[in-house]
Formats: sequence, structure tokens, C-alpha cells
Amino acid sequence: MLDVTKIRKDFPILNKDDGLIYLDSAATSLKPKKVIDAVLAYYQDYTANIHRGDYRLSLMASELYDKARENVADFVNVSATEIIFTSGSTASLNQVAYQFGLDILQAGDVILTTETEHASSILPWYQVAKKINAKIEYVPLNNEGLITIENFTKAMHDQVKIVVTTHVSNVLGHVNPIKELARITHDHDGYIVVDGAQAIPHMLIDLKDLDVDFYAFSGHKMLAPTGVGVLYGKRCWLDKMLPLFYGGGSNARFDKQGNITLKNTPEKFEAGTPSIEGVLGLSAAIDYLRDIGMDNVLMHEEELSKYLLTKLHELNNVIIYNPSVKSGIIALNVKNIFSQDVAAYLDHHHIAVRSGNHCAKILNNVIQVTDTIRCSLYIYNTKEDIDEFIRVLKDVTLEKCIDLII
Amino acid sequence: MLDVTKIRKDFPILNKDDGLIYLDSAATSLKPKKVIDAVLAYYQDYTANIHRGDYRLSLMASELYDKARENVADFVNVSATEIIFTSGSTASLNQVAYQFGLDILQAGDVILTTETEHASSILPWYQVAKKINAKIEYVPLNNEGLITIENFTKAMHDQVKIVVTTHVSNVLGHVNPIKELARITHDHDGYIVVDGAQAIPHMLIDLKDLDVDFYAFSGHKMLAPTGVGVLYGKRCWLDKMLPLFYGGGSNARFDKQGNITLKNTPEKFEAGTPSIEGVLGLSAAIDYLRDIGMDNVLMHEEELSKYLLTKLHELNNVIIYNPSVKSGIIALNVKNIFSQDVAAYLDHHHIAVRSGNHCAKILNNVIQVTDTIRCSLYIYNTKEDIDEFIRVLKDVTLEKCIDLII
Amino acid sequence: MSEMLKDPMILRQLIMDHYEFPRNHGLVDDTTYSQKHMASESCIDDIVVQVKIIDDKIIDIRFDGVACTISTASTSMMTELLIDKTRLEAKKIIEAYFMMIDNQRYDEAILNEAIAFSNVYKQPNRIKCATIGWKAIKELIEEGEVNE
Amino acid sequence: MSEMLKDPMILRQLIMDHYEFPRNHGLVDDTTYSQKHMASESCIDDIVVQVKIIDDKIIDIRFDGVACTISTASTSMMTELLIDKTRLEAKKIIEAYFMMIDNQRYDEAILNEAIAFSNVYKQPNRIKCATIGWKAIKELIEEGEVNE
Ligand SMILES: Cc1ncc(COP(=O)(O)O)c(C=O)c1O
Ligand SMILES: Cc1ncc(COP(=O)(O)O)c(C=O)c1O
Repeated sequence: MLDVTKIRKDFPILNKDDGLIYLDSAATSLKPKKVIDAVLAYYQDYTANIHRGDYRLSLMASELYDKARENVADFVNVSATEIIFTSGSTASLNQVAYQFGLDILQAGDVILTTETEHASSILPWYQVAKKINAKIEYVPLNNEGLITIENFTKAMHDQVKIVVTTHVSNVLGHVNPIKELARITHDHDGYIVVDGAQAIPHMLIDLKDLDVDFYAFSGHKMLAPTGVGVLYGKRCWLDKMLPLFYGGGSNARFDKQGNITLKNTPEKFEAGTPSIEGVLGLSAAIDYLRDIGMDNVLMHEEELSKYLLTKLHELNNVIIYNPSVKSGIIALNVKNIFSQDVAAYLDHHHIAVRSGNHCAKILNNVIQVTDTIRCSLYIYNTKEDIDEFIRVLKDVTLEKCIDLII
Repeated sequence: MLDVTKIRKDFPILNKDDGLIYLDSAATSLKPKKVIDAVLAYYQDYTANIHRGDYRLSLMASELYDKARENVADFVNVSATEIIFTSGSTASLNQVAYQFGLDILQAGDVILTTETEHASSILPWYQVAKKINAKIEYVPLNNEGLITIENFTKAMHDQVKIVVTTHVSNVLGHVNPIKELARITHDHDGYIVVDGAQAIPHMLIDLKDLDVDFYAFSGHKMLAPTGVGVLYGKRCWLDKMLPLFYGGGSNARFDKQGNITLKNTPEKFEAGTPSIEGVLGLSAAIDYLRDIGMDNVLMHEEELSKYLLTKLHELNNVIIYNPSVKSGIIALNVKNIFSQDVAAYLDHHHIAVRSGNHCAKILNNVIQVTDTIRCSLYIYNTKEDIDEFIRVLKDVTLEKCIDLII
Repeated sequence: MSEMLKDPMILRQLIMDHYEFPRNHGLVDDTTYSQKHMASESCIDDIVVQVKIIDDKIIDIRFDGVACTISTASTSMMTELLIDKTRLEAKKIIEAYFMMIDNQRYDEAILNEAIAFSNVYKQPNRIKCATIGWKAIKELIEEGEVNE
Repeated sequence: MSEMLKDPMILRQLIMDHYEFPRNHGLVDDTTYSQKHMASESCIDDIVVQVKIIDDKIIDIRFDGVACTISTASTSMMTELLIDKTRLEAKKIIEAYFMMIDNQRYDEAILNEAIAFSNVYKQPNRIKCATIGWKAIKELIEEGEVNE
């Protein structure tokens, strides 16, 4: 079990007396002291650029950076040479599309994806498809927006070269059966690229077991700083891939004639000064999550989610779009009030949720609504947070929303 | 005048009793409390993703982010719509090469550059040249590695479409006459892309006055966090350019058929969650530098640089590669001792310098040496720092270097 | 009227009415209209405003899109206020509206019902909503001038 | 000899000698050699090591490149130590060398002069220098085994 009271003490932003109820962790998570301290230590104790050993500070920073890579690799059960640090999921996913996808796809090939994808997952592939004249196809979702193995199997065929899918949808919170999808994809000699931005923070992910080809995630949704993310790729593909960026640190040498000797994977992908404190913060976040135990994280969220759904069902002014969800992402609307008006009303009561289409702009084809309120939970949320959320939701009317501004 | 004693108090890392003498600011700068506090404030007071106004924290973060853009724009005297936040100079420079260069260059066109370029400035253009069959030409440098207007004018011709040059060389510290280079380039209907990574931290840059087409710099070399940088581009070019990354936040809408409506410049270039605290830290760094006054920064460094050169000239075991330099970057070697051995010896005396080829790997054609010691100065350095550096340099012998390890 | 508009109950009803029955709603397929698509940064409001101006006079305004109560009502009121005005008159009204939103002194008289939004400045997160339609018409009028 | 190798003066001279007159220096253009390019992450040391192995025996080692005193001397000593050894013997010596660098117990006797680097662990920033040539030969030997 997870000790929420203790956890909340670790988050400075939750220990002010403004009564913040933060239900928007799917957008970005709050940061615990351990992560903040890791960033501070870089500024106060060993500010230096990395991959240099000329003096103690630089050696210290470099060693911590390399250890962070091992820590991340260990967390997702792969080898450190398969972990590339990027500036975030968006950068990771774009890199795969252009540096791998463009390379292996041919005109007429099919990219199979879903309608729940986040813009950062699908838009790069639209570009690739356009350039190379590949086709985009969609796995039909069931009426709750889920990919079923049955539907996936039906959608799969021999022209499918790449499967692009989210692990957990940022709108509907469903967890896709990635291991099975990977197996089916590989059976058809395809590659599978997974957007793990909403999965990694919430459950233990074993990438070796999932056997995916590429996997992307962001630090800032898992307690770490913004500006840092990860691209995992199977070593064999990374070794073949060329980097998107060229510059300092990623080459062993170059000459006037334009000959470049790149370093090995993963260094060859990390041109320029990376987000050093971001990487160190990410490593600290992983330590923090590991201390809590990812099983406990998952259990806590599933329990809260169940509690929230039960309470929501008792309200008759609320529509829930993903009533069967198990994760901490719940999509809803208050009947006859536009989502943004409700969000503003909740904010007035110190409750932070997000309204809108959540960057998954083709999902309205599936759930038949353009905008929702998204409530997303994490380790620091409590049943009291939910009770207050429910109390305010129950009370909200269009009149009250308008009264806030007149 | 600049009050170094007061300034040093602002840098926590300089206020420990380990006697650190940091002479490697060209690699990355130390961070003042003001910047650290800006990062902390994001973690403790308004952790939220940006470009959302659903609740107070997100509105606050978004407003500060937008103000940071205006602050940066103001600092370099351009419009906020011309400032794109990136993950660093390397990302900025690669983006220009692929999204602008690849678009406007044709087979046979010439990219004119120099042999003092940093890998991050020149390597992307090697890729572009290869793809498009363009030619790379080099402006002949004088024997100190300087671009003279005379040489540049001679090297310029009508096939030159793009000029790629550093503003201040990271190895030799020379300040190139960018305004004149831009004028000559434009007279030939060319575009000029400037790597300002080593210029912006040290002098007031007026991009409107310089009239360059693109200009790149990094936060971490100017007192700000790592993982954040800037790409300036003239509005007219940015409006034509397509982004390198696609994803959340940069599009207004998209549909299943792959139609994407991008937002306007600069949002269209900033897909995904950016380095929010990095941008806020960069803005704080600019405030800090503005408070000191960039004229004072420049004067202080020029004074120190002159002092250092005078002292170095008195040593007879030292070779200086850029004796006429005015900026705070000095390249040298101790006779008959490999640069890295000297750097390690200096480190033993708590002096941090960098040895190597400093990612400018074709420069050895010019200065006839593969590796140097680089000493680089900034606002927090003092004459005492230099005195100690000189004292240790004077004493160093190969025997003493070896003795450190036996 | 001005007195009535001090009554919160009346203001609320005005806004509700414009939200539920937006005036000049629905776009026309007519190239004599110029049009502007506004997608606010929050990616949620997404509206299109159309205007037809002849000889310096605003003949018609139309709008449509996905939007919250505040954006819908404020845009609806805007259309009613500006149709049949000259460019100059419209610009004065627009200026007054933005002064009001910015909590500065403004000419109440020319804003009519739109003063329902005079307290929006107290809710910074709704300012974008209350101005999206007004920004669209402002830009359309200004662009129109440049093109002539 | 072992006693002499405790004298810092002697150690220093040994290192200087190997730096100024590196043994087995300069590459050969001979495809019976396998070769490895090592560019350490600090981008400063950049050396190439070549090895010729016949019937499990190291016939020759050569090296060249841009490198500091520590890398040059340690690689030079390595070549002297390993030439004429069998693969197995070489691997034992390499293992002992890395144990020493790691400040663990190791077999002094088989390292001979290379124990000049026994204190490198105290200067973490030189460990890469003291191991770059040794890493190269280690990988060359291991790769050779895999290929057979
Ligand atoms: C002249 C120059 N250009 C570009 C860069 C690359 O900057 P960054 O590593 O921050 O991307 C550097 C930094 O090393 C530099 O000195
Ligand atoms: C499912 C999903 N994928 C990708 C992203 C993009 O992540 P980032 O903005 O950190 O690049 C997000 C975050 O919004 C997301 O929820």
C-alpha cells in the first residue's frame, strides 16, 4: 500500500495553504523534493558540461548522466545502449518517424494506427505517409474507444509495415494490449512504435517482455522536469538509424570534405548539450517511483479511479465517456454545459482539470463529442480530492458558471 | 563597471570552500541564484503545462512562458513572433539546415562557411549538401583564424546561396564582423545563418541591426538551464518554413485524412511540451544580465582577457594560438605536454579548463594543432583567478603531471 | 437600459440567452464575405467569423464554431453591435470593449449589452474566451483597410 | 624488479620513456591484422589499435593516434606485455590490469611495468586514459573469438 499522506509531504506545491486539488497529471505531473534536489545539485554542486573528464565537476556530471541512462534502462528492463535521451515524447516519436519510418517504408506500404492517438504520435506519420506515398489505416475501435485483439487481428495484413499506437490513451485512459499487438505485428513482419507517455508514469513497464521495436516517453509526466524524454529502440534498429541532429558530442571526427565518423548508439543520437539537469531529475524521479513501488502506484490509482467512477455514477448531471476505465484518466462532461465553462468553475473551487480535445483531435469520430473534461489522477491524489471534485460537480449549473464572470 | 565580488555572491557554486576556479564557461556557464529560483518557482508555485487557461496554475505558467519569449525578443531587439524556443543551439541550427536549407538550395548551389565552425553549426549542412548535391566552400582565414571582410568578399560569388558562420569562435574567440558579412551576403541574394552560441552571453546583440536571416543560441552558456535554446528567424522565412517536429500544441486541428492546420509562427515550431522551466530560467538569466548591463559584461571580459594575455606572454613554456583575441576565450598549450595532461594538472589545483579539439575538428588545418587548452572567462572570473592559473601553468612539467597518478 | 445592466440577474440572462440562441450564427458560402478562423491557444475554442463590408459599412457578420458560453455569447453580442455600423464606428466600439476587458476606463454607452462582460478581468482564464470573436472582427476590419 | 617498481622515480621514468618512445607505434597496412578505432568520449584521445593473432597466439600489436601521456604510455606497455602471449594468457593479464585500475586485488607479477598505473584510481579523470588501449585490445581479442 501507498502512504499518500507521506507522499504528499514530498511535494512542496501541495504543502501551501491554497487548497490545490490537482487533477491534471496527464498534462504534467507535480514534482517531488527528490527531483527538485537533483536539479538543484546540478546547479549548486557540479555545474559542468558532460562527456568530459578534464576536471572533477565535469567528470561528476558525466558519470551521473551515464548512471541516469543505466537507471532508466533498468527501470524499463532494457540495455543502456538502447536508451536515447531526447527533449520529450514528441521529439522521440518524430525521430522514429523520419529516421526509421522514412527509411524502411515504400510507396503503398501501410501504417496502421488508431483514432485515439495523440497529435505527437500520429502527425509525424502523416508527414511520412505524404512524402513516401504510404497509406494510413485505422484499427476499428469498439464503442468505448478500445483496441481489441480481435479488431487488431482483422485490421492487420501483409501491407502493414508499421503499427503506431499509444500504450495508454491520454483521453480515454485505456491500456492497450501492447504485448499481443507486438506479437501480431511481428508475425506479419511489421514494426511497432509505441507512445508510452501516459503509461510509464503509472505502471511497471518491461520493454523486453513487451518486445516492441520503439517506445517513447516524457520525463515531465512522471515527476521529472520538462524538456527531457526518452526514445527506446531495439539495438539492431538504432544501429542502423541515422540521427536527426548532427553536432557536438555525437561524432568522433569529421573533416573538411564532409566525412563524418559518428559515435556509437546511443551517443550518436545525442548531438549538442542535452538537458543535463533534466536527465538527472528523471533519474531521481525513477528512484522515487521505485521506492514507492510501481505496483503500489498502479493499485492506488486503480482504487481511486474505481472510487471516482462510483461517485460519478451517482450524479445525474454527468456523462462519462469511459465508464469501464481502470486507469486514472476519466473523461466526462456535465450535461448542457460546455467543458471549458465547467473547468473554470472547478478552478474557482481550486480544482485543476483540463477541458478540450486533449490533442487527440480525431477521437471525436469515436466518442461523438469534440470536447471533454479530463480528470487525471496520480500518486498524490486522495479520496478527499475526489469527494471535493464530486461535491463541486454536483452543484455546477450554467448559471453559476456565468455568475463567476459578472 | 561590474562588481565581481557582488556577482560572485549570486552563484551558489562559487560560495563553497573548495576554491573552485572555473575557466570553462564556453562549455557551460555557472548558474546564479536568480535563475535557480525561477526554476524552483515553476516546481513549487505553478507546475502546469502551458498554453492552457483552464486553471490558475496553467494560466500563470502560460503567461510567464509568453512573457519569457517577449523578454528574449526584446534582449536581441526583434519581435516575439520571430523567437522559437528549441532544446539548444544544436537543435536550432539543424532545424534551419533541414527545414530552410533543404528547401531553398538546389544542386550546384554553394554553402559558404569557415573552418572555425563548431560541429553543430557545420555538420547539418554537410548532410544538406550531400542530399541536394550542393557544394561546401570555405572562406580562407588569416593566420590567426579570422574572417576578414576582404577574404569574405573574395570568397563570395553568385552561386553562394547560404552563408553559415559562427559569430564568435568557440576555439579562438574571434568576433566575426557579422553585420558586414550579412550585407555582402544579401548583396549577392544569399541568406546568412549565424551560430551565436558564444556571442550572446558576452555582448549586446541587436539582431535587427545585424540583419541576419537566422541566428541560434543556447541558454546554458548564458547562465540559464541546459535543454533550452533559441532560433531567431526573420518572420518572412519562418512563415514559409515547415516545422521539423509535429505534435501537440503546434497544430490548430487535424483530421483522419492527414490534413493538418498548423498554428502561426512561432507556435507551429514548438510541438510538444517544451522545456518550460528552461524557458523561465532563460528569461531570468536575461534579466540578470540586463541588470548587470551587457556593456559591463563585455568590458569586464575584455579587461580580464587583456590581463591574462599579458601574463601568459611572460611565461616561456606556453604557446598562445590567438594572441590578438579580445574576447574571454584563450587557446594555448604548454610546450611539450599534451593538453589533457595539463588540464588534469590544473584540475589538481582546482582550476577547471577544457582540453581537446572543442568540437571544431577542422580547425587544425588552420592553427596546425589538433588539441589545445581552452580557458574561457565570464562575469564571475577575477584577476585572482588568472593569477592562480598563471602560477600553476608556470610550474607545470611533464614529470609533475605524471606524478599525480603514480 | 443602463440601470438594468447593473443587475446581475439581467446580465446572467442576457449571456444565457446569447449562448442558447446565438445571433447571426451559421456561416454563409459567399465570397463577398471575408473570413477569419480563430483557434485559441488553449486548443478548445475554435470559431470562424465572417464579415461583409461594402463602402466602409459593415453589412453583415456571421460566426460559427465550437466554443464555450463566454465566447459564444460575447461573439453573438458583438455581431449585433457591429452590424450596420461604419468601420470607424465599429472600431470605436471594439476599442471600448477591449478597454473594458482590460479594466480601463471606457465608454459604457456604446457597448450596450456587451458590458455584461465588464467583470471578466477578475477571471483571467476567461479573458481569451471573452475576446476571441472580437479579435477576429478587429483583424478582419484592419485587414480590409490594408487591402484597399 | 618488483621492488624497483615501488619507487616513484622509476615509475615516472618508465611512463615518460613509454610516452616519448612508444613501442610498437605506427600502424601497418596489412589485412591480416584486425583493428579497432577508439575515440574516447572526451573526444580528445583518438587511437587505433591493430592486432595479428595466429593459432590463438598474439603475433603482433600496433597502435597510433592522438593521445595524452597516460594513454600513450599505458597502450605502449600493453603492446609489450601482450605480444607473444596466447589469447588465454593475454586475457588473464588484461583482467588483472582492469582489476588494478578498479583498485581491487590483482596479480602484480603478471602486470610487470604496467603496475606503474596502480594508483590511477585516485585520479578518476585519468581512468579513461589509462584504459583506452587496453579496452581496444580486449574487444579485439573477444571479437576474434566470436568470429571463429
Ligand atoms: C560555437 C558553438 N556553436 C554551437 C554549440 C552547440 O551548443 P549546444 O551544445 O548548446 O547545442 C556550441 C557549444 O558547445 C558552440 O560553442
Ligand atoms: C499520449 C501522449 N503522447 C504524447 C504526448 C506528448 O508528450 P510531450 O508533450 O511531453 O512531448 C502526450 C502529452 O501530452 C501524451 O499524452
